[in-house]
This record gives sequence, structure tokens and C-alpha cells, in this order.
Amino acid sequence: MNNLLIWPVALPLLTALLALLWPRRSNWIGVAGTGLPLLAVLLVSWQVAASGPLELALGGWAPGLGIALRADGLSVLMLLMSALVTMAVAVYASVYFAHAERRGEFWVLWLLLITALHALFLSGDLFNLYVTLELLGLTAVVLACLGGSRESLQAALRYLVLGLLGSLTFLIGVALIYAGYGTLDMAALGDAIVAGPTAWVALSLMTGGLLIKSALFPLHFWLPPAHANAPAPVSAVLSALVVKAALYLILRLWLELFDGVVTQAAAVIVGVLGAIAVVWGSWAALQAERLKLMAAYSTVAQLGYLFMFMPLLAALPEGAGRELALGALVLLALTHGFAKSAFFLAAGIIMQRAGHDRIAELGGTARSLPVTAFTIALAGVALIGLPPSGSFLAKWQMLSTLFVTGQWVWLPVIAVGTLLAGAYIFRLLGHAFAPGEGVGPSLSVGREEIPAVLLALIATLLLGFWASAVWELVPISAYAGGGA
Amino acid sequence: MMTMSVWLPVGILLSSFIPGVLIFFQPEERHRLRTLLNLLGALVKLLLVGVLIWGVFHEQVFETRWFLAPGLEFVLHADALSVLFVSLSTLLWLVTTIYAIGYLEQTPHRSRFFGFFSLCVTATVGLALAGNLFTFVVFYELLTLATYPLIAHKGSPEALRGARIYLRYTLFGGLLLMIGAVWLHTLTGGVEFVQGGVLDQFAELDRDLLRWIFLLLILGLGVKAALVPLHGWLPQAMVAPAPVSALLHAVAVVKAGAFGIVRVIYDVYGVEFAAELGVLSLLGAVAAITIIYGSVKALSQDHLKKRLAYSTVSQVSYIVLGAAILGPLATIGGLVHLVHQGVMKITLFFAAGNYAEALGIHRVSEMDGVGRRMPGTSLAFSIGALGMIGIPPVAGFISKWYLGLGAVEAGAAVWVLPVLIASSLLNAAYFLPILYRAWFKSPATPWPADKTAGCARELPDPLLWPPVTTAALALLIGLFAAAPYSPLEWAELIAGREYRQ
Amino acid sequence: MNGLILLLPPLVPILMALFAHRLERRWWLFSAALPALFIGLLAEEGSGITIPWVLLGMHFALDSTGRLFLLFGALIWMLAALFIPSRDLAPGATGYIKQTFLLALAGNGLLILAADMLTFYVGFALMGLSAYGLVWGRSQRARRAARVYLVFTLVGELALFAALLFLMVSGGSLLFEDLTAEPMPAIALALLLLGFGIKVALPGLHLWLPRAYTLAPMYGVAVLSGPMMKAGLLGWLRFLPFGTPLEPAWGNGLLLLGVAGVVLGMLIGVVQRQPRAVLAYSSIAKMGLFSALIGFSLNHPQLAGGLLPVIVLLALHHLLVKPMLFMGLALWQRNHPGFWLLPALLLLALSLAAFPLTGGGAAKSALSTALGGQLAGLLLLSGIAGVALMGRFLWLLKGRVISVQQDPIPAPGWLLLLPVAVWTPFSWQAFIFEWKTLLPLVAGTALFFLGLVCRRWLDSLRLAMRHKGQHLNLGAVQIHADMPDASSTLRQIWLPLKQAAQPLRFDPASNASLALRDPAVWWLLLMLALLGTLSLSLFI
Amino acid sequence: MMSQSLTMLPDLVLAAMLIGLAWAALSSDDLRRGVVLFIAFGLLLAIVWARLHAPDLALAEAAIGAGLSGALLLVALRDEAGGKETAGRVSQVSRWMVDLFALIMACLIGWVLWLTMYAEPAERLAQLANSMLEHSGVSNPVTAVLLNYRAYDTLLELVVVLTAVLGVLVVGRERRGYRQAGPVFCGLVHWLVPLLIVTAGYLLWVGAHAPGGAFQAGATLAAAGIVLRLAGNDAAGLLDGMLLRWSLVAGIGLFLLVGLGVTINGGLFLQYPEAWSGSLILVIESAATASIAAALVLAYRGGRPDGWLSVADYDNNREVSR
Amino acid sequence: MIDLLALILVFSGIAFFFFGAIGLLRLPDLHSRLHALTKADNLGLGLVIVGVALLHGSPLAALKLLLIWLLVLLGSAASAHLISQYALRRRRQ
Amino acid sequence: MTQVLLYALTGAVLFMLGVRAALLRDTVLPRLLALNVSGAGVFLIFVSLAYRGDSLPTDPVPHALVLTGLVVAVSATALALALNRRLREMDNE
Repeated sequence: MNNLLIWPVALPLLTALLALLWPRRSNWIGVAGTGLPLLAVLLVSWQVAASGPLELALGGWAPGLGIALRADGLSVLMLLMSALVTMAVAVYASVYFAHAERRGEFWVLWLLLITALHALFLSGDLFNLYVTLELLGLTAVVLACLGGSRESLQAALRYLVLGLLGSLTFLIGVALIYAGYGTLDMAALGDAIVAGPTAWVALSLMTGGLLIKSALFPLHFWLPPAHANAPAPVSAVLSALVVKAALYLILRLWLELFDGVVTQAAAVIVGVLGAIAVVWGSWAALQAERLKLMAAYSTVAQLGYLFMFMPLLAALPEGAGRELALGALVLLALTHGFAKSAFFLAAGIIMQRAGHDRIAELGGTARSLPVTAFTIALAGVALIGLPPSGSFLAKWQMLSTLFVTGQWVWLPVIAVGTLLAGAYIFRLLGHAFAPGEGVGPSLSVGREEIPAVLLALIATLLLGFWASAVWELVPISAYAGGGA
Repeated sequence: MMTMSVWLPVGILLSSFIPGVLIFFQPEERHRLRTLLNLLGALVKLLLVGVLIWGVFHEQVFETRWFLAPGLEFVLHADALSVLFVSLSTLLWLVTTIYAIGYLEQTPHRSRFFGFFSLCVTATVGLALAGNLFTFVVFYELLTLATYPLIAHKGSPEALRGARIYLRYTLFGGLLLMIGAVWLHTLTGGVEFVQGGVLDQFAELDRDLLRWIFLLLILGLGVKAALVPLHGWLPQAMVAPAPVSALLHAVAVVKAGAFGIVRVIYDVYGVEFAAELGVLSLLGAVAAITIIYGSVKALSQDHLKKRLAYSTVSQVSYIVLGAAILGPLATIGGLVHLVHQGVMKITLFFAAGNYAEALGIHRVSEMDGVGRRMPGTSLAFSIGALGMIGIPPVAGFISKWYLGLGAVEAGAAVWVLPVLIASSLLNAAYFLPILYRAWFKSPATPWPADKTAGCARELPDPLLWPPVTTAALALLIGLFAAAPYSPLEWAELIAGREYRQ
Repeated sequence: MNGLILLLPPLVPILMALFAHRLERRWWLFSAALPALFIGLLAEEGSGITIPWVLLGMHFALDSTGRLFLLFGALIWMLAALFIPSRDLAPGATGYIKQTFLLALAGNGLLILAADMLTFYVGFALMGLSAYGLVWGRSQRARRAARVYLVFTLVGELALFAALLFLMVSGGSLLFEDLTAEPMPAIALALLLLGFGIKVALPGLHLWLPRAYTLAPMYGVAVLSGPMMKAGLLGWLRFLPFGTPLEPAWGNGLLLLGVAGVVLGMLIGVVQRQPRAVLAYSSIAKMGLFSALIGFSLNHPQLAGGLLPVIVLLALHHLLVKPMLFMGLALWQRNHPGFWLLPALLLLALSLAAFPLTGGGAAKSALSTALGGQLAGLLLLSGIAGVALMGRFLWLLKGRVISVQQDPIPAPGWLLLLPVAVWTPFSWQAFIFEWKTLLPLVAGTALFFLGLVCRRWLDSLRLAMRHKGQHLNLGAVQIHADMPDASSTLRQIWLPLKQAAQPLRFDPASNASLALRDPAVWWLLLMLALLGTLSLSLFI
Repeated sequence: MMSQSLTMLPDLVLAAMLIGLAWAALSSDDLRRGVVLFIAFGLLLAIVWARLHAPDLALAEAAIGAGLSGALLLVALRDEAGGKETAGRVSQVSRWMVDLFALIMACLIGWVLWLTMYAEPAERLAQLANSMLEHSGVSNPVTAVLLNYRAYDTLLELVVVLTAVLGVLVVGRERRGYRQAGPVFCGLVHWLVPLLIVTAGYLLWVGAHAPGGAFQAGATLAAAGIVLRLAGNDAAGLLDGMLLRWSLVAGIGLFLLVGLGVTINGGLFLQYPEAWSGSLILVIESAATASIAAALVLAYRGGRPDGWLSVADYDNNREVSR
Repeated sequence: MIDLLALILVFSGIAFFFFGAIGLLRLPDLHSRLHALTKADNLGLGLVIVGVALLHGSPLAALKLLLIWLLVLLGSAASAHLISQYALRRRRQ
Repeated sequence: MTQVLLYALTGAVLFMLGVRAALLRDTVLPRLLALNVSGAGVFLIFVSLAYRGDSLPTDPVPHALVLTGLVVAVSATALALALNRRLREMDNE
């Protein structure tokens, strides 16, 4: 029964191989290969929700010597997000790439990306995390350069190099951890790690590496070009999932492994960077002239929010208050994941129909592509943090935590960020609603529009109304530092 | 019975939400189906609200709870105050829908329009039924979202500009409201709307803190209620189509702000506690300034809808003023004005829309002699205008009467009465010339765009009857103010419950 | 059942007003007042009805005062209806004479029958505002007069409204019968004086009157000078606390104002060159007398019981005679007045001037009896004023204006009402002759002839008042309009303020300010400000 | 004391040389020089691995770290020659900042290392790994770790390789091949390639109990391919079409299938039955060797070979055949 | 004894390497450098290998070492050939 | 044990050297070199962790980790080089 945990990883991997072998059938294999892990993830989630965290000691070796896969609330939520988003994007991509030359490779890489994501979310071993991180980075890079344009290649290369730097930095942290504590198993580490130079240096190194990957403010510069120039389905998962993977790791490290090591000052530093990212990213998004670039900058800003949680979390003692904040953080990340992927998919539709994505020339879009415009609006709602989206709840709880911890400083940042987000989203909508010749004669609902709108609906409605599940799941932790 | 009490609030929400969503996906040509959906939704809602009124009157509890997040519950709860607002919006929604169907005939994007229209009403009803501050904030923001496309509906640069300004204000306001709400929420661990307020039970809370929160909440709500430094969006938003303006000014947006202020004062802070904090006098002063300022501004507007918009700025603050004066009578005045202003203002906007639609008249200076040409519309307009001035027996008089009584009772007559009187005079000063032009002047030149020439009647039915109906309503609820189930009686009921403690 | 009848006088005209565009014959308007007449004649006194669910609860009752007002008012209304020119009744006529006439009638009936303050107020407002359409005329000046009238009326309404608020809060009830239970708040008293003072044209608040009376159509002036003006008086009678002792300042103030009104009306009236203007100032003078009497009664509760009925009767007399004079003037001014008209007018004038053997004379003697010898000087003054003004009026009849009136004016109706007007309501006392009543007459006549002799000098006086190019014409109606530069001074302060308050361009075409450009309104505002500070200081 | 410092001497020299070479390779403005120095650095590193009792690593480093990377970098130099070199200028301040940062971080890491290795060394997994060796099916502890204890890592690592190769394939067309080599080189190749293949097989086989294993074997095989290509064989000994695909997939596929297959009996993922583990590992390793070799050669070839058809090509073929 | 011999062999091999390296650095042109290098390498390596084989003592190991030497010989010969050919071609162009 | 520490420290130095160069250089190839040097530094640390003196068997786990890391690094390098090549081609077109 425990082998359940391997399926979210094994299934996409298997199907990836199949897709590699039968490129002609890759469309079908790709969609199926995305759907099957979704089922597995659902099963896992159900199990976790019903009976607590799951653990799979691979090869039957005790964790430590061997590698353990673990699923707890946090990873299940991440898995759910990734499985759902990839499912929707896969359906979309089966239309988007219907006639692309390299769709065979796309599907293989796509499935490998899913493998990497799921492996990362399930991994319970620090070094294995490094491997999954690398795998994720490489698949993402390759997918990002599928577009084939010069910009996309350049961006992908930069992404790759920085990703390598990031994972190396992570790896040296892992080395120090192994040096200090003699194990790589995260559960064991969660118990073992105590505050001290080893923990501090290792944590800062690992965090530094992950911050590059998650594009926190001064390290964000690779993100906008990479996300903006990739093909739409790829941009969607890059913005929605890939950066979140690094964030997920940071959360794991900070809150569960290095709980008690993290100092308030460090958290504040990260928070400040997050705050700058919020303001700067939103501002840049407001200035952006292209739709996808705007979305990419918006990702920078949204990630900033997530990092602003750090000082709050650090200031809270373990317990309900912290779980509340953590749940809010996760909810915000989830909402952003769904919303941003929907946004990118919609942008892709517009780009395919119009041949460009210059915001100023989008007049008439709302008329010719009503569903897509609707998707953008819904996703925008979630990005701004308006109800009934999940991000509204998350921001509410964030503010609440802010008041509880007395960290008023962040208040103006949230306010400014929200307003700026409103500004850029509605600037876009304003252009879309404006009269114009539109982007094409099509008035019908395309098959690729449905996944986009579904994603947006998940972000705005599902996560808004069933957000309590997040708070139910988050305290289920497989690691000592968690809600034990 | 138990289930009905849970499902009724949800049903009221859904009765406009579902048609709204369905309409979105209707092709533009399916005119009949859309109309059917619209009217069906409105009628079902009316029916449900009828049941609700009956139930609340007999002190039944209607409540729906949905757990959203730790400490956050989505609560729909019907108390007398909700019922007042719900019934207003439901009734006027029906009328406005009919009007909009007539008004938007042969224009593009009707599906989108009616979709958002229904969502707008859903949000408003949700606001009315919100059972705690959190739910209120949710619907408050939703309302912003649902109205934005309506204001921008025409897609012209002015419309987009108006919508942008609207958003700028309301998002900012929503944010402030949210910050205040979260703060309060954090301090008290959940703010349910309870008649008489909840905050006086938290004796240990810092008074200054509560004052700041009050300021935040009022700033947030004041944007929609168009209190004076925050009113800038309202005159800009008049570029929207007439049914939207009607909805905006009479039912949805502006009212949402005013309703929120009432909620905060009565059901969150508790009016006595708020008075103890000393925040009410400040609010009253702001309301007074707004009343005068709006009227003075309205004087100099030649654009009819702009004049009406400034008039709204002024009139809505009556509600705030009523809420800010301690005492049941002022409360009654403010609350009843919530309804009265809605009915009267919607009449005015319908009429303004009719003038623009039939004759292309947008300015006051073009209205010479229009009364003879469009007697029904003009009569409705006149009744609305007279009501705004406070001429008995139109509804506005009742509001002013109770406001004045409340002011005298609370010993605030020194500043409230001059404000009321000055405002009435100013109202007269900007409304009566319109009536004068309409009725007593003869048309000098041909009207800018005369579409009704050669028509058998002055206007098609869906355009003519809504203003006439609402005008009649304005007259009737004023004339039969003391009758059972009248808005006044509800307001008295509410005030009675608020001050029971 | 009995009480329900009381609803007819207001209801019937309102219902007719709804269908007024169909009523093309003036008999309809004529018959609109029939219910009032009917109630006034036949209804049982003391009958009443309460309708709790209308407005805030409406109470109707018929007392003797009300019955008289209703009855005689109805007569005037009916007669005035006959004076409406038929072109104003035609379907496409400009203005809304029929509707406003009917609504004003309804309001009048409503306020007379009201048993509570709110109902009274509603009727008062309905009547006052509707009358705008009656004052409104075709000339520019008439429209302006109508505007000024409207502003004053609105101010009056609002003052009354505010007064009601205070009364409601202090007394807890709006019924007239509960009124005397508590001492009236000073501010309410001040507001009542102001509110009704505008209607009865207290000096300072009378500015709307001369214009309206000289420029409005005749039927309008008729009802305005008769039933409507007396409604203000009725308001005082109903509202003011005659039974309870009060600060003497109130009564004295009102008394002084009234005296001022008499003097002012007389002095300005006699130098007018239009008969209508003379009649207007005569009204001011007459109402000054009433005001003074009310003030006196306020200060003398013990006399009030006897005095008030007399005041009512006097008022009724004036209610009848003044409209009759106006309408007679209209008859006189048409193309071919009958030979009988001059004596008829003379008779009316004599009655108004309280000549013995007329209703006026009888009333005055009844008054002096009720006063018990007090205020003899005032009575004398009033008598002199009456005689002087009536003399001037009759004198001015010689230069008659030829109007373009083509309608057959219902002279028979007028004639029919003439005796009623001259001798009612004192017909049984009218023929008692007392010499002392002749004293004012003699003095008045003397004054009148003095005026005739000195009229050149009066003319030069008028010229002397001319300065700075402004027609500060003592004799002209405008005299009050251009009060010495106060308005322009005010305006100079106000304009920058206004501009500061309005960053937007002021659109001159919009004609937004109702009558703000009218100096009379500025005068009113000044008065209001004074009164406001006064009442505020009292209130605080 | 003396002897200790004497035994330290070679280590000191090695360390100094490592740092010196790295510094020289990184600070050189001439790319070719940098690459060559880097290869030298890699070889030196291999010696260090040997010095640190890590023969598996030494082999791998020599084959992969220095050998393959070096070959890749050297080939890349060819591309670099034509490109525009846009060396951006880094301001002096930021240079100092970076230097300072690097110094501080190096000190911190060094401090921690000193603490953990010298001041308070921790008990790590060595004991456990070695004690479990008998259950792992192999006697080379490194192989045991790689293919049994942490086989999952290795599986994913293979996936990484596959991904990288796919990336290389996606990005562009293959690099031009070389001219047919002269007789001397051809003669060498004739000897060398079979030898390399045999060596690879040996390394694979020996991996179970001695240094060696799939990676080393794969790298050796790949080296054979590279040699072939240098000699003018464009395909570098690789198969075409479906077979190439199969060979890329084989390693991972077999690994995965074995991993999943053992769960049928109720075992955990990758939990080999103890009796079978040796042979299973060998099977997996063989397949992995093939895959690794194919992947590495493909990476060296640097692009999509002609035989690697895209889906569009298939579509076109189908259309043509109709 | 054998150890001593082996050591001598190894050290002389190292000396060859050393001189080869000096030659590589000091000699003027490519061909002479190649000459110095290959000679030094092959011989040096051979000596070292013989020494090591003696040290190790087992014939199997000696065989392996011999194989290595042969391979290196082969490789260096071929590569020296290739390099010089390349250089010649360059010069001709 | 000092010897191990020496190598570990060398690894740290190498790592930071690589990072420094990666940050300062802005063309792809030098950066890749720098990253590879960094990686070598990390591996050196790992391997020195594994070494437990001549008497005890080494810790195989870090060895395996380094082996994995090595392959990953090569893969990434190959990919980066391929991308770089494609970019160069585009430059030349």
C-alpha cells in the first residue's frame, strides 16, 4: 500500500519513456501520462487526509541509508496543485502543440517535468532533493527553449546557468549538513538539527541557492525573460509550479528542518527582499508592454508576498497561529499557481490568435475571445487578491498575522502591492475591453480555452470556498519540526 | 423548516447568480431567452425575499454558515436591516432589469452586460445578507468587480476612464476596509454582526486602537458611500449606461457603502459604544460637509447625470448622518433614507436615461419644454426631484423628518438642522430649475437627437414604465409611510432592536 | 363615516389634478371647491377622522375656525376659477394652471382641516408650492416674481419644518390639542414666526408680495391674497401657545413688527402708481395689523380667549374683500367695464377701510371691544392706513389700463359674491353705527387729500432718492429689490467663495441658481442669517 | 610531528596545485587556455580522489569530469570562435563586493568544516552502509549505495541525463562531423574501439565488487563513440531511428520496471529480493551503461542527428506515402 | 632489493617526465616539443610502470600495467602524429 | 585527519572561487568552467567527508553522491553548451 507514493513519480516517468518511443502517439500519451499521476495524487491526498503522513522507504532500507518518500499535508497540497495544473495545461498543450514540429520531444520533457515536480514534492532526503531540483531545472530549461527564438534561448541559457549556481549552492549546504549531522534523511535531521554555526551556514547556503531558483528580488532577473519567452503552456507551469518548488523547499527547510535555527533577523531580511520584490515586480508589471512579460513580472511580485510571510512565521511560536499563517502562505501559493497558469494559457491563446501580445493593441479581445478575456479577468481577480479567490483569504490571514505579531511594517507593502496589482490587471482589462478590430474572427469557444478557464475558476472559486481544506492539511507534517 | 432557514439566504443569492452565469454564455442573438432568464431570476428573488420578509418579521432566524478558514466563516444572516436592503435591491433590480432590457435594445454585448448586471445584484444582496464583517468585505470587493465592467461597458475612452477612476477609488477603499476589518478581526477573534454591537464586550481593548480601526473602516466604506474627499469617482462613473447609473446610485455601490457604515456603527461597534468613543461626531461632521458640498457642486453642473451624481453624493450622506447621530429617531431617518433615496434616485436616473435615449438630451440647458413632449417621464422625474428636496408627501420628506427629529432629540440640532435646511434649499436650487425648464419653458430649438418623432407613445413600454413605477413607489412609500410593512416600519423595527439594550 | 367626508376637500381636487389635462372647461375647476363649500356649510363641527397609516398618521377635524375658513375660502376659490382665461385651459396651453390651481386648492383644504401639525404642514407646503404655477406668468418679470415667491415659500416651509421637529420632540405629539401641554421651545416659536411670517408678509419677509401681487395673473393674485395668505394667519392661530404665559419679548416683538407693517404698508402704498400695488401694500398693512394683534394676544393670555375669534372674523373679512377687490380691478380694467362697477368697487373699498355700516366697520368695532380699549392707537393707525390706501386705490382707477383680456369675465359671479364680501361675517352687526369709528376715517381722508395736494413734492422725493444710477425708486415696486448695496456687498464676498468652492467652470447657460441673482433673495438670506444667529443664541 | 608534516606534503602540493589550476583556468582571458587548464584540473582532481581512497570517483572523474567535459568544452571552443564576444565590464566596486562575499563565505564554510570534521566529528553513514553491504547483493560499497541503498537517486540521475540529451536534441541540428581520418588514426581506432568496449564491459562487471560500474562503463563506451566520430564516423557508432530511442530509454526503463516489478510480491519500490539483487543490479547496470553511453555520445555530437525524426517528419512521411 | 630497483626505475621514469616537461616548455617549435614530449613520456611511463609492476609483484597486475603502457604508447604515437600533421597542414595553408 | 580538513578547505576555496568567477564573468563558457570548478569544490568536500583515515573503510555514501553529482554536472554542461552553440549559430546567421 505504501508504494502508492511512488506512483506520482513513476507514472509520468513511464509514460515519458513511452512518449519517447512512440512520438506519433505522443499527444495521447502525454495527456494520459499527465492524467494518471493526477489519479495517483488524488489517492495519496485522500490517504494523507484520512490517515496522516505517508512514508515510503525505497528499497526497503531504513531512511538515512536509503531514501524515503514522504507525503504530508504540505507536499500533498503542492502535489495536488502540480497535478491539477499540469493536467489542465496538458489538455491545453495538446491543442497548442497540435501541429508543432517538436511536439514529440515536448511531451517527453513535459512528462519528465511532472516527474521532477512530483519527485521533489515527495522527497524526504536532502540529496535526493538536489537531484530532483536539478532534474526540474533542466526540464524547465529545455521546455523554455522549445519556442526556439533567440530570446527564449538566451533566457533559457541564463536560467540554466543560474539554476546550476543555485543547485550547487544548495548542494554545498547539503554537504555541510552531512558533515555536521551524518545523515541526509530529513525526518532524522528535523530532530537532530540544533542552532549552531553548522546549521546557520548550511541553512543560509541552501536558502541562497533556493532563493536564486525561486527568484527572490535581487536574484529575480532571470525570471521575466525566461517565463515571458517560453511557449505558453511552458510559461504556465514555470510560473505556477517550478518556482513554487524552490519555495516549497525553503518552507520545508525553514519551518521544519531548521525550526529553531532560523533567526528573526534572517527572516526579516528575506521579508524585506520579498517586500521589495512585491513593489518592484508590480511596478515593472505595470510598465510592461507585453502580456506575458507582465505576467512574468507579476510572478516576481507574487513570490515576494510569499517571502514576506517568513518574518511573520518566524515571529510566531509553534501552534495554531503559525499554522494559520503557514496555511495562508500555502493557500496564496496555490492560488497564484492556478491563477498564473490560467493567465499564461489565456495569454497564449491571445498570442496564437493575434500573433502578438502587445497590451496596447489588444483592443477588441474581449469581444472576439470572450472566454479568454473572462479567464484573464478571473485570474486577475486571484492575482490582485480580491474575493472570492483563495488569495483573498490568504491575504486576510496574512494581515491578521501581521497584526498579531505587530509587524506593521509590511502593511504598506501589502497595500501598495495589491493596488499595483489591481492597476496592472485592470490596465490590461481596460485594453481588452476597448473597442478594436480584435484578434480574429473566432467567436467560438476553443478546446484550449476550457482548461484555462477551469484553472482560473479553481483559483477564484474552488480555493476560495474550500480553502479550509488547506488549513486542515497543512498541520499534517511528516517532520519533527512541524505540528508535532 | 430548518433547511429552509439555511437555504433561503443562499437561494436569494443564487437566484440572481445563476441567471447571471447562464446569461454570460448565451449568444448575443438569444434575446428572448436572456430576457426570460433575467425576469425569472428577478421574480424568483422577489418571491424568496417575500418569504424572508415574512420570516424576519416573525423573528425567524435565517442563517447559512460556511467554514472557510480558521477564524473565518462565510455567514449569510438575515436580520431586519438586511431585509430592508435586500428588499430594496430586489425590487429595484426587477425594475432596472426591465428598464435595461428596453434601454439596451439593439446594442452590442448584451449578454456580458446582463451577466455582470446580475452579478452586481448578487453582490449587493450578499452585502445585505452578510452576517459578519468578513463576509461583508468579500461581497464589498465582489461588488467592485461586478460593477467595473458595467461602467466600462460602452468601451469608449471616457467610459474606460471613468471605470478606471472608479476602480482606483474602490480598490483603495476596499483595501482600507479590509485592513480595518482584519485588524478588528484579530483583536476580537471574529466580528459577527450583532444588533447593538459587539465591541463593548471587549473592555480591555485600547480605545485609541478602536478609533483608528473605525477610521479605517469608514474610509474604506466612505469611498463607495462617496463621503467627501473620497467621492471623486462618482461623477466620473456617470458615463455608464443609464440602467447602470441607476443601479450604481440607487441600489448597489453607493448604498453598499452607506449600508456598510450603518452596519459598522450599529452592529459592530454598537452605536452607544461608538458615541462613547467619540467617533460619531466626526463622522457626522464629514457627512454634513458632504451633504453641503455635494449640493453646492450639483448647482454648477449642466450635465444632467453629473448633477444627479453630485446629488447622490449629497443624499447618501443623509444615511451616514442618520447613523452618526445617537438616537433611535435619527437611526430611523438614516435607515429609511436608504430605501427612499434609492427609489427616488433610480427614478431620476431612469428619467435622465429616457431623455438621453429618446431626445438625445444630456444637459439641463437642453431640457426646455421637455415636459410636454415626455409627460410620463417628466412627471416621474418631478416626483423624484421633489422627493429629493423633501417635499411631502414624497418619500424624501419622511427621511428628513426623522433625521431632523433625531437631531433635535440628540441635541445635535445646532449643526444638523442648518445642514438639513441648507441642503434642502440647495436641492431645490438645483432641481427646481430643471422642473421649471421641463414644464414651464417652451422648446426653443429642435432636440439634439429626436428619436420619438412620429411615435404613438412617448417611449416604448420598458423604458416608460420603470420610472413611472418607481416614482409611484416613491410617492406611495412616502404617503403610506405609517402603513404596515412600509420601509419606515422596518426602520423602526430595526432601530427598536438596535437600541433594545 | 362622517369623518371621511372631511377628506373630500383635499382629495377631490387632487384627483381632478391627475386628470386635469382632460378638463378643458373652467366649471370643472369651479366645482373642485364645491366639496369644501359643502363641508363648510353642512358638516358637523367637531367631527374628525384619523388615518394612522397615511404619512405619519393624519388627523382631520373640523372646528368653527376651520369651517369659516373653508367656507369662505371655497367661495373665493370658486370665483377665482371663473377668472381663469380660457386660453390657459386649452390643452396646449403653457404653464400648468389647472393642475397647480387644483393642488393649491387641495393644500388649502388640507391645512384648514388638519388636526395635527404634520398634516397642516403638508397642506401648507402643497398649497404654497403649487401656487408657483399661479404666480407664474408670461412676462419675464412675472417669472421672476414667481421665482422670488418660490424661494420665500421654500424658506417658509423649511422654517416650519424645523419648528415642527422641535415641537414634536418637546411635546411628543403633533396633535394641536396636545400643543399647550408643555411650554414651547423658544426656537420653535421663532421658527413658527418666521415660517408663517413669510406667508403673512411680516415686514422684512414681505418682499415677495408686492411683485407677486402686481405681476401674477389675476386668478392667482385672488387666491394668493385671500385664502392662501390667511393660511399663514391660521397657522399662527393653530400653533402659537396663546394660553400659556411667554416671554413678553415675543409678543412685543411681533406687535412692533406688525405696527411697522401697518406703517410701512401705508407709507409705501400711498405712493404707488398701480392700483394692484396699492392693494398689495394694503395687504401688508392689513396683515401687519393681524400680526400686531397676534403679538398682543400672546402677551395677554387673559384677553386672548376673546380676541382670537374676532381676529378670525376680521381675517375672514379680509379674506373675502381683498380678492374681490383684485377681481373687481380686473373687471374694471377690461375693455368695457360696466357702469355698476365703480360703486361696487367703492363699496368694497369702504368695507376694507372699515367704514361704518360695512362688515369691515363692524369688525373693527368688535375688535376694539374685544381689546377692551387697548391698542387704540394701532387701530387708529390701521384705520388711517386703510382709508389712505383705499383712497389711493380708487384714485388710481382713473388711469385704467387696457388689458387684452378677451374672455367674458364672470362678472355675475363677482357681483353675487359682492354683498357677502362687503358685509360678511358681521352682517348682523354691520348696521350699528358708532361715531368714534369715523375718527380714523376722517384722519385717513385728510391724509389722503394732503397727499393729493403734496403729490408734486412726493414726486420730487422720489427723484431725490435716485442715486448712483440705481433706481432706488421709493414709489416703484423695486424699492425693496435694491436694498442699499447690501446685496452687492454680500455678493462681493460670496463670489470668490463660490469660485473657490467650484473649481469647475460655471456654466452660465445652465441657469443653475434658481433665484440667487435676485437681490430680494439676498435680502431674504440676510434676514435668515440674522434670525438664525438670533435663534441659535436663544437656543444655546 | 615531522612525519605527519611529511605525509602532509603531497597533499599540500596537490591542494595548492588544485587551487592554482582553478585560479588560472578561471582568470584566464584566453578561453582555450582556460579549457585546457580545466582539463588538467580535472585530471589532478582524479588523483586527489585516488588519494582520498575514492577509486570509483577517480575513474569517473577521469572519464567524465575531465574526459567528457573536456571534450565537450573543447568542441565548444570551435563554436565560440565565430561568435561575437561580448564581455561586459564589471565595475570595480562590484568586483570587490563579490570578492569580499566569496572570502566571507569561504571562511564560513571552512569554519563549519573545521568544526564538523575536526572539532566535533559526527558519526556518519559509513558504518551502516558497510554493515548492510552483505544484504545489498554487491560487494563494492559504492555500487551498493548507488544501485541499492540510493537507487532512486540513480534512477533520477539517469533521467537527468536523458533530459539533458533531449535538450541537446531539441535545441538544434547536429554539429558537422569530421573528415575521414588518415591511416594512422584509423589504425589506432581499429585497435582502440574494441579495447574500449571490452574495458567498458569489464568495468561494468567489476563494478559489483571493485571500483567501476555503470557510469564509468558508460563513459568508456561513450569515449569509444567519440573516438569513432573523431575518426570520421558521423554517427559515432550510434544506432539510428527507433533503436536509438530504445537505447536511450533502456536504462531508465529497465530500472523502473525492475523497481516496480519487485513490488508485485508485496515488496517496496526498488526492494530487490535479496537473492536476486546482484543479478538485478547487473541487469540494470548493463542497460544503464548503454543508455549513458548513448546519451553522452549524443551530447557530444551536439544536436539532433538526421535519424532522429520529429513527429512532423513522421507526418510528412505518411503524407508522402499516400 | 627488488624494491630498491623498482624505486630507481620509478624515479628515473619521473626524471624522464621532468625533462620532457622542461623540453615542452623550453624547446622552440612544435615538432621539437612533440619530440621531447613523446620520448620522455613513453620512456618515462615505461620505466615507472616497470617499477610499479616490480613493487606490486603479482603477474596479473604486471600484465595490466603493461597493457596500460602499450595503450599509452599507442595513443601518444597516434596523437603526436595527428598533431604534427595538423601543424603541417596549418603551415601549408 | 588534518589532511582531510585540508582537502575540505580546498574544496571550500574552490567552490567560492568558482562562484566568484561565475558572478564576475558574463560569457557562457567561462561561467560554465567556473560552475564546474565550483562543483568540483563541493565534490571535494563530500569526498573528504568520506575519508576516514587509511585504516577504516571510507564512507561510500558521499562517493555515490559525488558520482551522481558528477553526471548531473556533465549533463547540465552539455545542455548549456548546446544552447550556447545554437545561440552562436543564430548570431552568425
